Amino acid sequence: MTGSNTIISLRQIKKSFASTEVLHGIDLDVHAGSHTVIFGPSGSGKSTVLRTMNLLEKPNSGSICFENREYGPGLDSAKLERGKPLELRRRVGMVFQQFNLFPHFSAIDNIAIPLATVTGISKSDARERGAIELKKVGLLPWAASYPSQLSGGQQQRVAIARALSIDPILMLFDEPTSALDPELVGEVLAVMRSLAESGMTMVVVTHEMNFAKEIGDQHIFMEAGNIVATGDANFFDNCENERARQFIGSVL
Amino acid sequence: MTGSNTIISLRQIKKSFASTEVLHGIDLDVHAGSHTVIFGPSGSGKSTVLRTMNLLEKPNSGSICFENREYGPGLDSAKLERGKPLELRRRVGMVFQQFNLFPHFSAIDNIAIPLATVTGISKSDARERGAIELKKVGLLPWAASYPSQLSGGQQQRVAIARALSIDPILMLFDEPTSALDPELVGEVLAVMRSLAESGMTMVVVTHEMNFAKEIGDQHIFMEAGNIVATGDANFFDNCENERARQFIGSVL
Amino acid sequence: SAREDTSKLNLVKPGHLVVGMTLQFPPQMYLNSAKKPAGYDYQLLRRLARDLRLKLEIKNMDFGGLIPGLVSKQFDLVSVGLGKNPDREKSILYVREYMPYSTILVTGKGNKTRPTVDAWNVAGKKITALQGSLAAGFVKTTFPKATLVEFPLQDSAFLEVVSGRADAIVAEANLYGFFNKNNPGLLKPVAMPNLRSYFGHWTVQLGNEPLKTRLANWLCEKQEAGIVKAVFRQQMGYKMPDLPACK
Amino acid sequence: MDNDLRINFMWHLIWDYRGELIQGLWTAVAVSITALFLSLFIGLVFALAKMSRFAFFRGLSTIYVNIFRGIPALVSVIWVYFGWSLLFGRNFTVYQAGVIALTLLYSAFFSEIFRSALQAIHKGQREAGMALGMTRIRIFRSIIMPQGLKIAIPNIGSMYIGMIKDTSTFAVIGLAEVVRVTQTINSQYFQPFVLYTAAALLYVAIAFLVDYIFKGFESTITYPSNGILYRFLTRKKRAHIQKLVDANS
Amino acid sequence: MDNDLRINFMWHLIWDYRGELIQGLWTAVAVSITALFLSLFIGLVFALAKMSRFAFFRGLSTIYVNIFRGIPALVSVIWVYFGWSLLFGRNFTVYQAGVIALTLLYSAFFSEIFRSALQAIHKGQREAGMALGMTRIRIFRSIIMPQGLKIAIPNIGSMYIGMIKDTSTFAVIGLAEVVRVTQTINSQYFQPFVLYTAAALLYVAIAFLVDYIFKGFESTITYPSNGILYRFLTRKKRAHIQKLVDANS
Ligand SMILES: Nc1ncnc2c1ncn2[C@@H]1O[C@H](COP(=O)(O)OP(=O)(O)OP(=O)(O)O)[C@@H](O)[C@H]1O
Ligand SMILES: Nc1ncnc2c1ncn2[C@@H]1O[C@H](COP(=O)(O)OP(=O)(O)OP(=O)(O)O)[C@@H](O)[C@H]1O
Ligand SMILES: [Mg+2]
Ligand SMILES: [Mg+2]
Repeated sequence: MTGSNTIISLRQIKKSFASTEVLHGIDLDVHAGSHTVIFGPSGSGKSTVLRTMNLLEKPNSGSICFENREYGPGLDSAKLERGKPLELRRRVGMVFQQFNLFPHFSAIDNIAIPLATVTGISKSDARERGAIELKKVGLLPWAASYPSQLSGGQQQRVAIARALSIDPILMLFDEPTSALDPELVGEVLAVMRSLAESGMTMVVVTHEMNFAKEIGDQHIFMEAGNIVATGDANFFDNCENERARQFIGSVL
Repeated sequence: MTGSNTIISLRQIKKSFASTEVLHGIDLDVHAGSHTVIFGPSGSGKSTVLRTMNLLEKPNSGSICFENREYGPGLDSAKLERGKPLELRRRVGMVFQQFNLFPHFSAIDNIAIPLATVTGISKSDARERGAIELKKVGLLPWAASYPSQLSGGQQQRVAIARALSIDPILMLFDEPTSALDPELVGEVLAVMRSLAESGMTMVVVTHEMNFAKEIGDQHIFMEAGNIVATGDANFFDNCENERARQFIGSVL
Repeated sequence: SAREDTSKLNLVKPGHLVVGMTLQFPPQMYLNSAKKPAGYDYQLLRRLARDLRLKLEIKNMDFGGLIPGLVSKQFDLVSVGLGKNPDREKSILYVREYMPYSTILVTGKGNKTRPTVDAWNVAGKKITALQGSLAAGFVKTTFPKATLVEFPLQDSAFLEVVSGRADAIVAEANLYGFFNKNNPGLLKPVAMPNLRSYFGHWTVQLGNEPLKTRLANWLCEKQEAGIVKAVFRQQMGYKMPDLPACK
Repeated sequence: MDNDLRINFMWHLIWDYRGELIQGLWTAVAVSITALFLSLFIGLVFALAKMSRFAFFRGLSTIYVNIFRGIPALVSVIWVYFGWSLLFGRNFTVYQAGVIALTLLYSAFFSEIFRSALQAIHKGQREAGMALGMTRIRIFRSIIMPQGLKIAIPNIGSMYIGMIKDTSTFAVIGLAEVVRVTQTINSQYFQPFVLYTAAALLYVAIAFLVDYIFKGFESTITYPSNGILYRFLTRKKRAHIQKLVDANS
Repeated sequence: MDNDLRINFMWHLIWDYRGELIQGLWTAVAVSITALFLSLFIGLVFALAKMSRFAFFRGLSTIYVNIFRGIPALVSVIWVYFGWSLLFGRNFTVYQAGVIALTLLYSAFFSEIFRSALQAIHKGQREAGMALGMTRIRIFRSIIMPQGLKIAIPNIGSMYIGMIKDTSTFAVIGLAEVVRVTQTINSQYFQPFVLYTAAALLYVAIAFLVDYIFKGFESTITYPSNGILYRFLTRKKRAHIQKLVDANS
């Protein structure tokens, strides 16, 4: 069911809030080292798909396969061992639109405290790792600063460093730049770009079409809870789906 | 000092918060029917300039001339009669980045209640005017909706209708689209565009460079509390200031 | 008879006699089933007001409010059977004795302590009393080795014994009688002679000598005419011990 | 201690004296409601003082709040009822003294509640009003206060329950509220449990009721509201808006 | 009315009995502090119950809160001290009964305070913890609770002042706190104004002190904090971070 190089695959994922179904059966494979971009109008279900991938949302039906484990309600055909959500989440990093840094921890502790509790290493070791991650995103000098003392772009870079600290094999980004001042977008995209170049598998929901075009090798256009168009790296240049073309036009 | 067709002019405006000076002496003339665009990096003082224009910020020194009245601390050279802030504000409309609709009033009452208290007309007359303004921005069917029931784009259009209801001769916009989902930006820009076409005098702070280029006939680039470059409608194509060119590049 | 001149009596409200009391001690003073003041104190006050041609006005409140009320000139008189001590006399003015009390020692039904002062005056015995009452004073003087615990509400002091936390209570005999009538079989009086008898007083505001004199005279007059005794007998249901003689 | 101690619970007393008990509850409610309105008003004044530009008013408000927040109700009512009369020769009735004492204490609490509620209103609301040319007073009345009130209402409800409870202290000046009524009945029967239970039940019942009323009030001024009361109160306005929509479209 | 009616204010009593008064204050503080910790704990449990997935726990919490919020301290302590003993034959000491009664009442209030504070934490915080693979308990302990506590602290401070004041009611079971001490002295001298003034002063003083302590505590756990206490407590951590920064750059 999952190809040898498939990291995560969604099968027939349906999700309802209260009595409204917002995902109507999503199928999606993410290959190792690939960069998947999800875009589409507001409310189409992009975030919900992404959140389903690390089980922040529990699907009502369908199955998620990740590292030979099955999650979610599952399908009859599936034969894999079932996994616990924590196992999956400890291998998947996520970056949110609103950063969601912990305001009561300094930048380095935003990385170190979760890392220590999740991996069981000492706080002091976790801080050493934190320093390394902060350095990668160029924020080592701000290690002792609290989120409220950082600019939006800096906060999002800390959030990325934090997500990377648990050594994920898959990174999820949900509109990582849309809460930023236009000028600060660049610094975050730069970090994401170098992450993509380093071979990290990424799924990105974004409205930054230029960036999407540049890094994306799998493009997913969603509308009203369905994937209505998919394509490879050339999707933007020769997209056949009219709605997708129209949407790209309005946002670009 | 002010040309015959000058609606508002700022002279040597300085403004400090606590002990930090954030505007270092701004001079700016806005002509009737013109569309002034202010842009520049975050923190450069764009909002402060705009807010000074309707005296939401009181300058520490310098003078504002509007309709033959002088506001602010004033300059020695000025000879005009002094005006009261309320007089100015009742002739100037302002639209904020965060919309700032009143959450406890329906869309029509967001327009009608302030209108009634400011002009002294009856609530019922004010609602009639409200209905007309809502129609102009295409929101008449939502007259009874509360802000929380409207999308961001709709809220901002109500905010514009509200500002227009007091018959301003000058409209100020402070990043009116930057709190909106990319897809909703269009509908607000469309309203602003038709307002510009109708001949309204406008001062707009925005990062939407395409829009700015399209409607702007006076461009102001600010940095660190100073106006460092100004230009006419062709500014974007033949701007000589390097910092401004660089900034436009990063945002476009 | 000619209308008496009460203008020298420093009354709070001319023509009225305002009395503070706590109508929670039947049969001495209480609210009857018609919610009207009743009891020995009230009957005495009624006669007093009639003789002085004053309109009687009762202010009924918790004991805690009576002295503040008197001191702050809200009432002319407090009628609650206050016991006298030298410290209190620095703050209020005592009129004279009108209410005889006898305090008894009351213990739990099953208590086996011998009925002698010595058997009760030992360390470790816990004896309760109404806070600030003369009964509390007697515990201090009669059973100095025992532990005194005072309660602001009379029923708390009884219940402390009922719940077994305290060994006994010193209380006025008629209050015990009343408690026992409503909660029979929980407590029993120790068969010791009355610990002490004392008299409760009317009190007026410090410095109001004219009122004190007038009231004291009236009480003496009625006492000598046997009227006080008769009212007591009728209201309290038993014979009144002799009040101190009038000079 | 003996184990055969039987207490004779005369539960029928609650029924026998229902009239007095309800009357006591009514007294408690009457005093506390009067005090509620007064202390809301005074609390608002001190909240505004605390947010004033003038250090003098801010200081005054701080002192007032800290003093009256700290004083127990018992001490407060004794001072008002007896102390005032002692110092100034002016006598308050029991009812007045209860209202004043409660008002002093709770205006201090309400001042803090209002202050935090008003400060929670985003400053963009005030600025939007100013930009439309509204006067400061108008902005406060139409924009800030209605929104602040909504935030404050749940806390006001809690505090009001506290006010009702505090009236029980006023037995000391002879206010015939629930606890004093039960004490009076108790003095005839020595049935403290039965009677204090009755008191507790009445207080709990009124607490539930107050909670219910305030929740209803809150939902009425929540926007958009589906409360029946809201729909009833705004039916004219809504009809008018509908007419305008129809006429213009 | 004649002016020769004298009032004899024996102010020296305050000084004469300073030992007893301070002792009474100490008792009030001791009882209320014990009750504070207990009711914070129980309040937190009921707050979590109220936010539980299970309707049963939510219902239980609602009932508990509404009942104990409504009962006056006087009634509560009489039930705990006397009622419990009569019904179950188990005697609490005065101190225990005071602590239990206060805990019952205030755990209900704290439950509401915690609930609103915890609900004020943006759900993104919990999600960020989950996305990092933290367990629910860890997220609560390290992320939600520290932030919730900070929001709750000013309200806890106010409530604690209320708790100290409510101990004054426990005079009825003989707890020797300030009001009872003043009543005892008063029954000897009949000097209510002097003594109640002393009580009021002590209460106000302690209210100021509590306010000061809670403000200090709040500023210590504010982030980033410049409080001396904060800097002292975190000096090792900050030195460690500095070392790491230096080593890596
Ligand atoms: N927790 C929730 N409860 C109820 N409805 C929800 C919830 N989360 C999302 N929805 C609804 O599900 C639908 C899809 O939402 P989702 O957030 O996935 O869209 P999106 O494509 O990410 O939109 P956006 O671009 O605005 O972020 C929307 O209609 C939304 O209102
Ligand atoms: N109320 C205030 N108090 C203190 N400093 C302020 C205040 N408002 C603005 N400033 C400071 O004044 C400077 C100019 O701010 P302003 O908001 O005008 O910038 P801006 O160009 O509008 O930036 P942005 O693009 O982020 O909106 C900034 O350094 C800002 O921190
Ligand atoms: Mg989304
Ligand atoms: Mg700005």
